Amino acid sequence: MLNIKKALVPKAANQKHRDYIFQKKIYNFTIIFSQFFVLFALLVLWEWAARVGIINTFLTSQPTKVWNTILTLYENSTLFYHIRITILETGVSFILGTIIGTLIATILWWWKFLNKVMDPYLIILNSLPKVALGPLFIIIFGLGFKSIIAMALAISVISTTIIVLSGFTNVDNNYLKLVKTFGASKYTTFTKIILPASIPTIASALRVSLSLSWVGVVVGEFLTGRAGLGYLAIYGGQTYQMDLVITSVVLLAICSAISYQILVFAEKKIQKRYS
Amino acid sequence: MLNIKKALVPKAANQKHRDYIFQKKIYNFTIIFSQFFVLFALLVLWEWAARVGIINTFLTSQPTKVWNTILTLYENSTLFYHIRITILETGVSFILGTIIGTLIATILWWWKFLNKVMDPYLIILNSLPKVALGPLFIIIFGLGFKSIIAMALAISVISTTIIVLSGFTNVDNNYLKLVKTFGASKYTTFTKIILPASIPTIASALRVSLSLSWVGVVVGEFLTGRAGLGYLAIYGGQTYQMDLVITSVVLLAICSAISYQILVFAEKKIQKRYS
Amino acid sequence: GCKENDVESMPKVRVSEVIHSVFYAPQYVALHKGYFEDEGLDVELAIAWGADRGAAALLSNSADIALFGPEAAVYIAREQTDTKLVGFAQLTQKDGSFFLAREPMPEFEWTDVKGKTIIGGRPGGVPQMVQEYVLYHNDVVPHHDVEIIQNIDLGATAQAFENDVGDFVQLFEPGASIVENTGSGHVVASFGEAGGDIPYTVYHATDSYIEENPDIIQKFTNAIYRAQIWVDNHSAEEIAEVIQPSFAETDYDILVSSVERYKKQDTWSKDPILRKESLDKLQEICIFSEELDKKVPYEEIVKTKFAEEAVKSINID
Amino acid sequence: MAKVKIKNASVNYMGIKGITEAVKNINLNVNKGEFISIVGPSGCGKSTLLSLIAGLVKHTDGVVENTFLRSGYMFQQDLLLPWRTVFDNTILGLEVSKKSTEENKRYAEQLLMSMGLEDFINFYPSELSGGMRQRVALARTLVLKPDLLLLDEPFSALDYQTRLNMQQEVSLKLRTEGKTVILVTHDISEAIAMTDKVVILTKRPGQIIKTINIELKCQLEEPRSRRRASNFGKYFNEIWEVLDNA
Amino acid sequence: MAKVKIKNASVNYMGIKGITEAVKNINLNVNKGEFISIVGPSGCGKSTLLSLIAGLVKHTDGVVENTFLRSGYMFQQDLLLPWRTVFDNTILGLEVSKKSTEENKRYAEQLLMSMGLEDFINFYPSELSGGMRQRVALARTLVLKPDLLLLDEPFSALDYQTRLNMQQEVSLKLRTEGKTVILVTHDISEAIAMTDKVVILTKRPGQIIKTINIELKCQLEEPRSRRRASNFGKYFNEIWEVLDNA
Ligand SMILES: Nc1ncnc2c1ncn2[C@@H]1O[C@H](COP(=O)(O)OP(=O)(O)OP(=O)(O)O)[C@@H](O)[C@H]1O
Ligand SMILES: Nc1ncnc2c1ncn2[C@@H]1O[C@H](COP(=O)(O)OP(=O)(O)OP(=O)(O)O)[C@@H](O)[C@H]1O
Ligand SMILES: [Mg+2]
Ligand SMILES: [Mg+2]
Repeated sequence: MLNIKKALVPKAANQKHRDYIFQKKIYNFTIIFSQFFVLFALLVLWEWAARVGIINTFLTSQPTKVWNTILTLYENSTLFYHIRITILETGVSFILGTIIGTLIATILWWWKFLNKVMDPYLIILNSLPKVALGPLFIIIFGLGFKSIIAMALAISVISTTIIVLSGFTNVDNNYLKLVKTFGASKYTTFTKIILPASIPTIASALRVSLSLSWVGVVVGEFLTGRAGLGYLAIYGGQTYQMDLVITSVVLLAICSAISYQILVFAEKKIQKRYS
Repeated sequence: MLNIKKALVPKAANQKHRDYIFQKKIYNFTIIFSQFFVLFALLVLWEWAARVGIINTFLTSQPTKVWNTILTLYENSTLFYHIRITILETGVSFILGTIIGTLIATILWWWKFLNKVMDPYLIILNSLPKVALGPLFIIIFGLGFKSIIAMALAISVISTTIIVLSGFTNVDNNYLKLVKTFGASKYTTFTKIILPASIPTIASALRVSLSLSWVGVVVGEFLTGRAGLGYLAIYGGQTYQMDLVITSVVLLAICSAISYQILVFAEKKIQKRYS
Repeated sequence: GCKENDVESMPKVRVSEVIHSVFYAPQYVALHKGYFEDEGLDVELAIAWGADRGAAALLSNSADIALFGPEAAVYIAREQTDTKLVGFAQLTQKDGSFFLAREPMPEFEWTDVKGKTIIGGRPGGVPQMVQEYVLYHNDVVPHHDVEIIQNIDLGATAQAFENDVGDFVQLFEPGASIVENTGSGHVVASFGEAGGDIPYTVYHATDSYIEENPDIIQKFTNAIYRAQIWVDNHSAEEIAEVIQPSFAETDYDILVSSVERYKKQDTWSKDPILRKESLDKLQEICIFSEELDKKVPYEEIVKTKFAEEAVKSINID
Repeated sequence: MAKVKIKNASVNYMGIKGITEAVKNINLNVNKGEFISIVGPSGCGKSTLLSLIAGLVKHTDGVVENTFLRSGYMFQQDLLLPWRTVFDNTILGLEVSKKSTEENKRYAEQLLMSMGLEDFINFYPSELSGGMRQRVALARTLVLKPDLLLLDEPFSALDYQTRLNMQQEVSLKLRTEGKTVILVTHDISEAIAMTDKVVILTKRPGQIIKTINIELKCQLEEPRSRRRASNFGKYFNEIWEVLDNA
Repeated sequence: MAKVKIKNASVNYMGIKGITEAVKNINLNVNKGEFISIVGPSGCGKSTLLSLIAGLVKHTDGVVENTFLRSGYMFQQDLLLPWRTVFDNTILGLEVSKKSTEENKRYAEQLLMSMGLEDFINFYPSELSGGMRQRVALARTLVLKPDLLLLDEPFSALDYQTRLNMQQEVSLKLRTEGKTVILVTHDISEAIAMTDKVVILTKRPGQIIKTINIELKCQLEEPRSRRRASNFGKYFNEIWEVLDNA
């Protein structure tokens, strides 16, 4: 027992500390184990229920079928094609959404009067269910890529603007007083203080913007996609291939979770530097 | 001039103060005026462009047509019927969503191990574009009310949980230390400190929950509504009646903006008491 | 004659329709003229917004009876065998969509579309398959002689056409009437006429439900048959008047013109019997579009017993 | 007889990356009625030492005995719950430890009155000044009738004037009630003005470097007159030098 | 010759609900090289008075003249920008006022070195202790070569020991450079230890109630030895009493 501990915890200040670290490690291991166990149990339960016939696989598919669908897509070499399309669309709308949102926020910060005038409209636009506007986008932006991006932007830009603007206005007033004693212009104040001081807020706006971009792209592909995971889902539904629907949902979940994690990681680095 | 000022600003400490208040009032009036003006100008422009034929009213409708549609709906006595249905659904999912979210957050706060195990799943669920799950809800909850509520909950519960849980865990540790010196149990700590101290966070979670409930109900009605503003929008879309689509979008925007304002008002009251 | 109805315990029947459309006029007639009530049924209508979801509603037992095209039952019979969806009463016997061009073309020939662009429906959907079938049998090879846009949501095809996308568009009512009203499109052909008789929309239930509730199915079929008779014997205006409550949001004139158009081309079945020839034709169309490899036996997905019984017991007055 | 006896006690905090030695080799006795203060650089383990005496943390080595019946804590922040009135805040400890009897509630009222808060009983904390809030915090502590009071920089969040006044008030109150007090502070003059014995800790790991008994030449045992004592400055410099070289 | 001359000056803040009289009837002259402190209850308008002198707020009545070339401000918080290094923080004022010449940058480096920060020039503020951060804030102010320094409770956010050390350092630095200083503080002993004249304000609206010239019996003009002066306690009590009755 002692040797196992020593092997697992080579570095420790003393025996008590080793016990402590050992317990921590066991605890962490139990957590990770449980996480995998939950996943595994769900999959097994699903598969079992499907095989025994408790659930109708035509409706809910089953893990092995989903896996086979993924393999088939891979062999068709369409798997990464669809994933790439959706990621590309999401990436473009995410970046555009963040830039546009920050720009609008900048304008509203600069021109307070406009800010006040636009205030109720921002609230209305924010609470407007943008999904209902789908057909309008097709009219304005035509079919395909542009409409999808427009849908995603419609969904993400206002939220981004509101968060970034609140970041701008919440910058500690004392910083503004400080640069005022140096005789700073509005432009200098913005570039030297407001913008860098808001980077943590902008970083957290990114999270919202990212998840809304995913939603927007999926809705956009429902509307007028020719490829991508959202298209796969709606095509699967149209042709009664629930396997395909579930597969694309699973793939979407994986992609968006990964992108989210990357963002959180980047955000932590930024937060560390900027606050 | 002086008399006008006196009439408009009856109470002021002295002449300078009166000038100051007068200017403030003028400024505020200008803002409100501009807000109405923007609205009015947009409507006039829209109507004009439609009449002159710059835009195709089949695609974009026009203000007078929207107004007529509202009147027609009112005369059919279906206007308030649809509004009522949507508000009812939103209300139910908002209340349920908040309760369920808070309950889950409570469980996760209480049982830290579960919290850690569920952590990655919460992230995945949160970043999953729930719109894609629509067909699954129909299978599980059937057509109509239950599926709509399920859709709205799917969209709002995880966010609510995450915000409320972060509220719970961000309660000032010193409060916990304080009740620990009184020998408080976990239950007492939760009811006397954690829960009331998180009320401001919960209140701000409500805002997110509300706007997600609106989105969820609209998406749900798209999916399987028989009535309600979301139904009107999709029905209008399927039957190429853009007037109806725009009308329902406008009504939705108004309803959700009003509900949002009510919430913000209530929130301010709460914030005042609890922080 | 009608059976006695028991007002105390009217069985509740959850019926789901694919979309909410004038295309299903007899159903609304049955509803508003009280035929379901007469039969002693408490019908609750829900909208599935898609045939796939209508089928899913049956399979997941969230609807008792669902109205959709039998192709869904065919696909499901192909995919799995434990639960079968069985069609027992046919509502429409023709495709309900129309073909619109930008200019009036009184001398329209299908070959006129060669080299042009058509806004179609989603791949795998029946309207799209019928379109391809009709084109092919009129010497136009789909996707080869003509470009077909398929990635537009059903709710946005008319708008896209209005917005100068494509040369032709396939539209259902009231879309066709509305687009004609704006003057930017003109109906040049009807897929109902061109495609011939196919079982376009049919009431389905699971085989187990039919087995357990033959009474309900019979009563339901009776009500539908009575409505079909009524519709056949009345003018478009009269029909529009009756179904208006279900289409409160639609302009009355548009409603009349839509009904008129459907009526003129015999869209609605005269009786609820789903005949073998027409199902075969539908399956051929599916096979043609490569969505199906071989036909599913007629008996497996159709039961005409109730429809025949209805036709026998109800006299045309 | 010493009621708190600490012998060679150390406290280590465990962490994955290593052990933090917070305090080390502490030897300290506290008798009934004593007023002791602990000063030392920030992060040297002063709060840890208080927690050790209160039994909130466990010692890693040595012996710790505390035979006081009940100890009451007072923190730097007042930690009043903003959603409770002054009175409800005062009886929080009673509620939590299930002692909110009528009698105890009356005692809470008396305490508040004795601190000049009778008009504010139904006010909310946000309606009070900093000094009043800290007084409510003291009442909340005293209502549980502790015989040992552990004060962890109780006045450092107050502004200067209020701080001086609160030192005066609290000191008088606790001395008349015959409590035993251990006060942690950064403020050397506060330590001298309020307590009779100053324990000076080194940087972390905190060890007792020197204990100074304060014997001021003043008429009254209250901070205000103690500050006027002619040997106040001498003690100040003595402690300052020890701290500066610690 | 007085370089700052304030005669019967008042400052009112306008609000929709009413006027806030911040300071009223202020008469104050400041000569070159003087070290003056302003004490008063919180919210009495001390910061307003500093802003008035710096020209950041306008007086409602009276006359305000300031013939110093340039005044430098130092605040309670250090207000270092967390995303800039120590050096970049120091030259913030230079950058903003478009004076970041090579020469001035060298001067910034020299200043940092003279404050013992040479090893931390490329560190980020989060890597520094509170005292070091406040030193950087001082360097940032001094690099613009102000002849008048306005210090608004510059040390009150620091812990006690650091505060005493900073008083010492800053006082020495500013006296050797021959600056003029106006220090706002709550801390009476800080005022006595650092400045030669203490101006006491009443509650809001702040009016000057008394001005006390400090003449300490000590060898060196530095806070540490000033604190040891035998008449330190006398001044403390005098100011305390004025404040307490204000
Ligand atoms: N729960 C804990 N876990 C790990 N380390 C801790 C914990 N509490 C305190 N420490 C560390 O122990 C040391 C002593 O902390 P303590 O709070 O007792 O110091 P202190 O003298 O009260 O400090 P301050 O003057 O800032 O109040 C510090 O370095 C601190 O970081
Ligand atoms: N910009 C402003 N607008 C309106 N009122 C203000 C403004 N700035 C300060 N005040 C008010 O003027 C009074 C004096 O403020 P000031 O900040 O000068 O006081 P102070 O003595 O520095 O306070 P403290 O001790 O808290 O630093 C306060 O009552 C404050 O609320
Ligand atoms: Mg401490
Ligand atoms: Mg101030």
